[in-house]
This record gives sequence, structure tokens and C-alpha cells, in this order.
Amino acid sequence: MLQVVDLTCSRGDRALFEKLSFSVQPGELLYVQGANGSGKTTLLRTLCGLSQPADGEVRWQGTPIGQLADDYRSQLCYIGHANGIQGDLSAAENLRFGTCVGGADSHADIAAALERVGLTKAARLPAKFLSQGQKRRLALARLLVVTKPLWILDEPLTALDVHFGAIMNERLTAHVAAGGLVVITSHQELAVTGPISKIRLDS
Amino acid sequence: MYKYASPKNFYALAGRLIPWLGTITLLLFVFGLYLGLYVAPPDYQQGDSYRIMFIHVPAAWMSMFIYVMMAGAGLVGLVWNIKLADMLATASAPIGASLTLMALVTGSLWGKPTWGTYWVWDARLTSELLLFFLYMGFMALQAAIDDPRRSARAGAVLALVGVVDIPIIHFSVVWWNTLHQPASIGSLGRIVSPTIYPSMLHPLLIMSIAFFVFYFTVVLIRMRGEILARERHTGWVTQIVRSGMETQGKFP
Amino acid sequence: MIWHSWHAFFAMGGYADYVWGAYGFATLVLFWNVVSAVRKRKAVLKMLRELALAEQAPKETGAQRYVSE
Amino acid sequence: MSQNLLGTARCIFQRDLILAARKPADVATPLAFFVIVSSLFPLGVGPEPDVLSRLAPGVLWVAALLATMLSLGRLFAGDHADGTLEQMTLSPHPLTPLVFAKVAAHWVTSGLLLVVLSPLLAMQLNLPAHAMGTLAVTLLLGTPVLSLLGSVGAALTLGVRGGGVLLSLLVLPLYTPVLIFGAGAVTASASGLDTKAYFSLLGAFLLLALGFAPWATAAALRISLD
Repeated sequence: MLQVVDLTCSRGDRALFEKLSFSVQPGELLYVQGANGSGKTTLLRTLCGLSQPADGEVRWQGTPIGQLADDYRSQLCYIGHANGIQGDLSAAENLRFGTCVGGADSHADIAAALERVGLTKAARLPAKFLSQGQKRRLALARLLVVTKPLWILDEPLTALDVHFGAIMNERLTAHVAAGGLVVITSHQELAVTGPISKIRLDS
Repeated sequence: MYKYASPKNFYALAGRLIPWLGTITLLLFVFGLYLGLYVAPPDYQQGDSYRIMFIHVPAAWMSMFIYVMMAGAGLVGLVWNIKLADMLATASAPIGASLTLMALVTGSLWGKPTWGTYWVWDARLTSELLLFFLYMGFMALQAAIDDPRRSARAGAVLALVGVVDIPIIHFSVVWWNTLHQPASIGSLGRIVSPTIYPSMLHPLLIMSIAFFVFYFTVVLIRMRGEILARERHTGWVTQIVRSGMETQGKFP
Repeated sequence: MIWHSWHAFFAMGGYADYVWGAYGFATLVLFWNVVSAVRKRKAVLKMLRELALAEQAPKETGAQRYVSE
Repeated sequence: MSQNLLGTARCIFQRDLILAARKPADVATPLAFFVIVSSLFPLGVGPEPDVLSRLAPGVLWVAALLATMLSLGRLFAGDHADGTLEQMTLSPHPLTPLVFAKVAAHWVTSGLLLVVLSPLLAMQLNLPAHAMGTLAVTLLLGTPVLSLLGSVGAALTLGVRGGGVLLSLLVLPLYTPVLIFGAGAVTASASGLDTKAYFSLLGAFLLLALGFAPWATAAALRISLD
């Protein structure tokens, strides 16, 4: 269970949100909403442990994530605004590197994952020749090879077309149904069935 | 003790301490200068030029002490996330840098009559010069980062790396210096040997204490500024600002 | 008593330029430290006061009020 | 079975080498700088062989210092911009050894190549033949220290305005011990003196940097990503 207690985050000297508390149970999706600049990305980065909160703490299974360190990160897959894709490596190389750093099985089925996101033909192409949508799909392909309970996704549907948007929604539904946890922001409408809780940051 | 760890209480406490520390500094300086310039006899070799020692040596000592303080405060800020420690590190840097510069300039002015030239790549001056560069780097890094917390933490890491490197730099420079300079050349360090006369030692000690208290006085003034800047969203700072007048501290 | 006259004192045994130069520079540095530290805090206070003023004032009249202060 | 730490570190090391191979210009530029700076000195101080051979150790070492510093920019900047660094920070493995893998790859594509190039430039500057071996060994021991210390500076200045100039201000003072003993060993060797003490000291610096720098760099990276 992911639990947030009295979390306060600020950027520079502007408080983004104060005393935020919520929890996400296994099998639950938390949809974080709010206007641009309301602190959605900062919240997600704080949940990952990338950013330090000004006050309050994030707990995983009851323990502050700062204490868990590596043990927490091994449960977590984060996909942020940046895709983590290096233009001079091929799509397959990028995915292999991503899974390797993410701590996935070294024999993970890269080819199958690339097929699921429709990049089989582009597998050997240097990633700089991929379109925005293709790059996003390549980043999301990590979710298929790295099996982790907690997904933290910042605008995963950006630049995806209808077809792959639907696939992504299906994948989210399946993950939640299997007892996974998802924290997500999205400008697009989510079509996930299952328990969704929502939180708005601008108020 | 813990009561004063909050910025608000520290601000008030510092405001009360500063006049006292300032007075003590002034008295120590007057007494030290009286002993050093008036009472102490001339050196049998260097004549009266050795009197530069009474400011050069304390400045050099303080320049190193302040860097260590900075690194220590940085470590405390980094590990326990204590804002006051961050502010102490940030406030110390300009003082340390200026005292390093003082040590360099006074050392150079002492070098002219002693060695016949303003600049010698003497071990002490060279490592002081490198220390000056380290201070510059610290201040430039902190100035280049806008977010106060990131700025403090980055500075702390740099100061820690620097503090590990300072003894190595110093030792390297000493070694390098003994290789390149014949040993006969007079080192500034010679004068601060165990055989120093009490009439010369006393002013040196008094001046050193004066510099020490001076540092604490100025660092408190600077920290008060830092506290106001970083705590500006808290109620008590808003109150100070609203009242338009300083009520917390009497020192300007 | 080691100095026979004020003149001898200021002459510093012929090293006047170096000794007084060093002490002069040291005084300058110490002075700068105090002045810049005090000024820094005053500048922060001034900035905060202006900030508070800008936030207090209604948006339309904010500029006018700033000027008249 | 998930990927172990060693496997992940190797992954990062190999990736950086592959990237360097695909963008040879990035690797070549600091090397070209090394060559050009060394070649400028004869033009500046005159072509007298005696003067040049006296200056050679210092010139070569200062040029190596500056060339390494130039190459530090690419150490983290690309990964920072494209988000790879975030992923590395969120890896289930501790960041310090992963950072070490990156620095090792950086050294292979900068310092090691300087070592290879150095005899050529030493000849150009009329360094005695028997000192060339010493030059190569000191560079072999010293350039890893430059990469390690440099990585701290590179991590601290990530995404900071004026990062390049700032980096040199942070890193160059820290480099001085390596410069003193690196160039000192070559000078000693050229005049037929024993160099054992220099080598032990450079070795000690290397061990110290190996123990301390990756940790500081990892801390600095976390701060820069905050």
C-alpha cells in the first residue's frame, strides 16, 4: 500500500500543495488531476523519491520510502515526461537498456514487448528517427517487460493515437485487476474499468 | 538548546548576541593591535616587517577554519536537513573568501621585504591561492542555482569534496615547493615556531581570537539576512516586514 | 617602550609601506565584511517590504501606489 | 531472476561505449584539443629543443587536464536531458556503483586515449625517450582521478546556467595534486631521478578518489534531479 501523509511540496518559494494525505491500495488506480502547474509532476516525482518534499512523508507498506531506498525502487516503475530514450541507440537497444536499469529479467522478451507496442519494424532503427508517438510507445513498453506492482505514470497517453491509447487503457485495467497499484496523470480521458479514485490538486 | 534551532528563535537570539560579540571583537582588536604594534619589539632578522604576521597568520588560520566550518555545516544540513546549518555554510563563504584574500595580500606584502618580491610560489601562499579558488567555486555554484534548497545541498557536497582535498592540496604544494625551492629561503612559517618570544606570541594569540570572534559576529549578521530571505513565507517574518520596523534586534 | 616617537612608529623601521599597506588592506576587508553583511540583511528586508506592498495593493492601483511610496 | 547489480553496471558501461563509438566526434574533440594545445606551446615559447623538453611535462599534463575537463560535459548532460538519468536514479540498485560504471566508460573514451596519444606529443615537445614511459604511466594513474573528480563537478553543474565555465572553476583547483605529482614524476624521470614515490602517491590519490568520488557524484546527481 502506498500512503501519503501530510505531504507539502514547494517549487522555489511557492507552495504547490500543502498537507496532502491519501493512500492507494493494491488493485486501485489513483487519477491525479489538476491544471498545468498545480504540482502533478512534482507529486509524482515525490512519490518516486526523486524529489524531496518540504514536509510530510511517503510510505510504502507502512515504512517511509527514504528508509526503504532500493527495496522501494525495486517495486516501482516510473515513466515521466522524458522518455528516457537515447536517439543514437536503436529501439530494441533502448528497451533492453531500460529493462536492465529497471532491474528486470535479463532474458526479458524484448521482441514480444516491441510487437505489443507496434514497433517490431522499427526495432533496429536509431530512436532519433522515431515519431513522438513511437517514442512514447517505446517508453511504455518498459511496463510490459518490467513486472512491478507500483506504476507511477506522468501523462502516459500523450502522443498516443486512438488504437494504442485503447491498448494502454486495457493494460492499466489488467494491471489493476491483477492487484497492481497505479498513480497516473492524464489530459486524455481514462477508460479504465475497476476501482478508480481521483484527487484534484488545484483547490 | 533545541529551542534555538528554530530559525525564528535563532533570529532573535542572534539579534541579541551581535552587539555583545561586536563589542568583544572591537576590544580584542584594540588590545591585540596595541600589543602587536606598540609593545612587541622588532624581530632581530626582519625588523618591523614581521608585524604583518599579526594579521596574516590569523587570516590564514581563519580561512582554513571557516572552510572546515562550511563543510561541517554542509554535512549537518545534508544529513539532518537542518536549515540553519545550510544558512551557516552559505553565510560563511564570503567571509572565508575575503579572509583568504586578506591572507594572500598581506602575505604578498610581507614577502616583498622578506624575499624581495611580491609573489613567491611559497607553499603557504600557493595553497592559500588554491583555497581562494575553492571558495570562489563554492560561491559561484551557490549563486548559479536559484532554488535555495538545491543550492544549499549542492554547495554542501562541493564543500565536502573540497575539505577532503584541502589537506592533499596543501601537502602536494608543500612537497612541490620543497622540490623547486632551495630550503634556504625563509618561509613565513619560520616565525611561528615554538621558540617564538612571548612578546610576539601574545599579540598573535589575541589577534587570532579577535578574528575568530569577528567571524562569528559577521556570520550571525549574514545568517539573519539569510533567515529572512528563506523564511519569508512564515508568519513571523511577515510580521517583521509588516511592522516596517525592526523590533527583534537592536543591532542595525 | 620601543617606539621613541610617533614618527618612528609610523615609519615602522623603514617598512612603513608594507606594514601599513597590509594593515590598511586588512582594515578594508574587515570593514567590507561588516558593511556587506548589514547591507545584505537590509536589502532582504527592503525587498520583502516591497513584495508585501505589491501583494497588498489592488491590481489596478498597485503600480500607482508603488510609485507614490 | 532479476538483473543483478554487476549486470546492470556492465549494461551501463557497454551502453556508454556503444554511444561513444556511434558519436566518434564527441570523443575526438577533446583529443584534438589536447593535440592543438600542446602544439601551440612551441609556437608561443619558441622552438628551442632544450626549452621545450623542460616545459614538456607541465605542458602535456596541463593540456590533459583541460582536455579531460572539456569532455566532462557529455558525461551526464545527454542522459539528464532525455530522462535516462531519472531511470538510473530509480533503479533498484544503489546509484554509486552505477555512477562508477559511467565514469569508467568516460575514462576509457577520454583518459585512456590521452595515454595512447601522449608519446606522439612528447616527441613533438622533445621529451627524452626514457621519460615517455613515465609520462604514460602517470597519465594512466592520474587521468582516472581526473574523470572521478570531474564527475562530481559535472553532476553538481547539471542543468545549471553557465555550467561549462562553472565546472572548470569547481574542478580545476581539485585537480592540482594530480598535476603536481603527474608532471613532477615526468620531470624527475627526464632528469634521471627516481619516480617510485610519485607513482605511489598517484596510486594513493586514485584509491582515495575511487572510494570517495562516486559516492559524492551519486549524491550530487540526486540533488540535481530534485
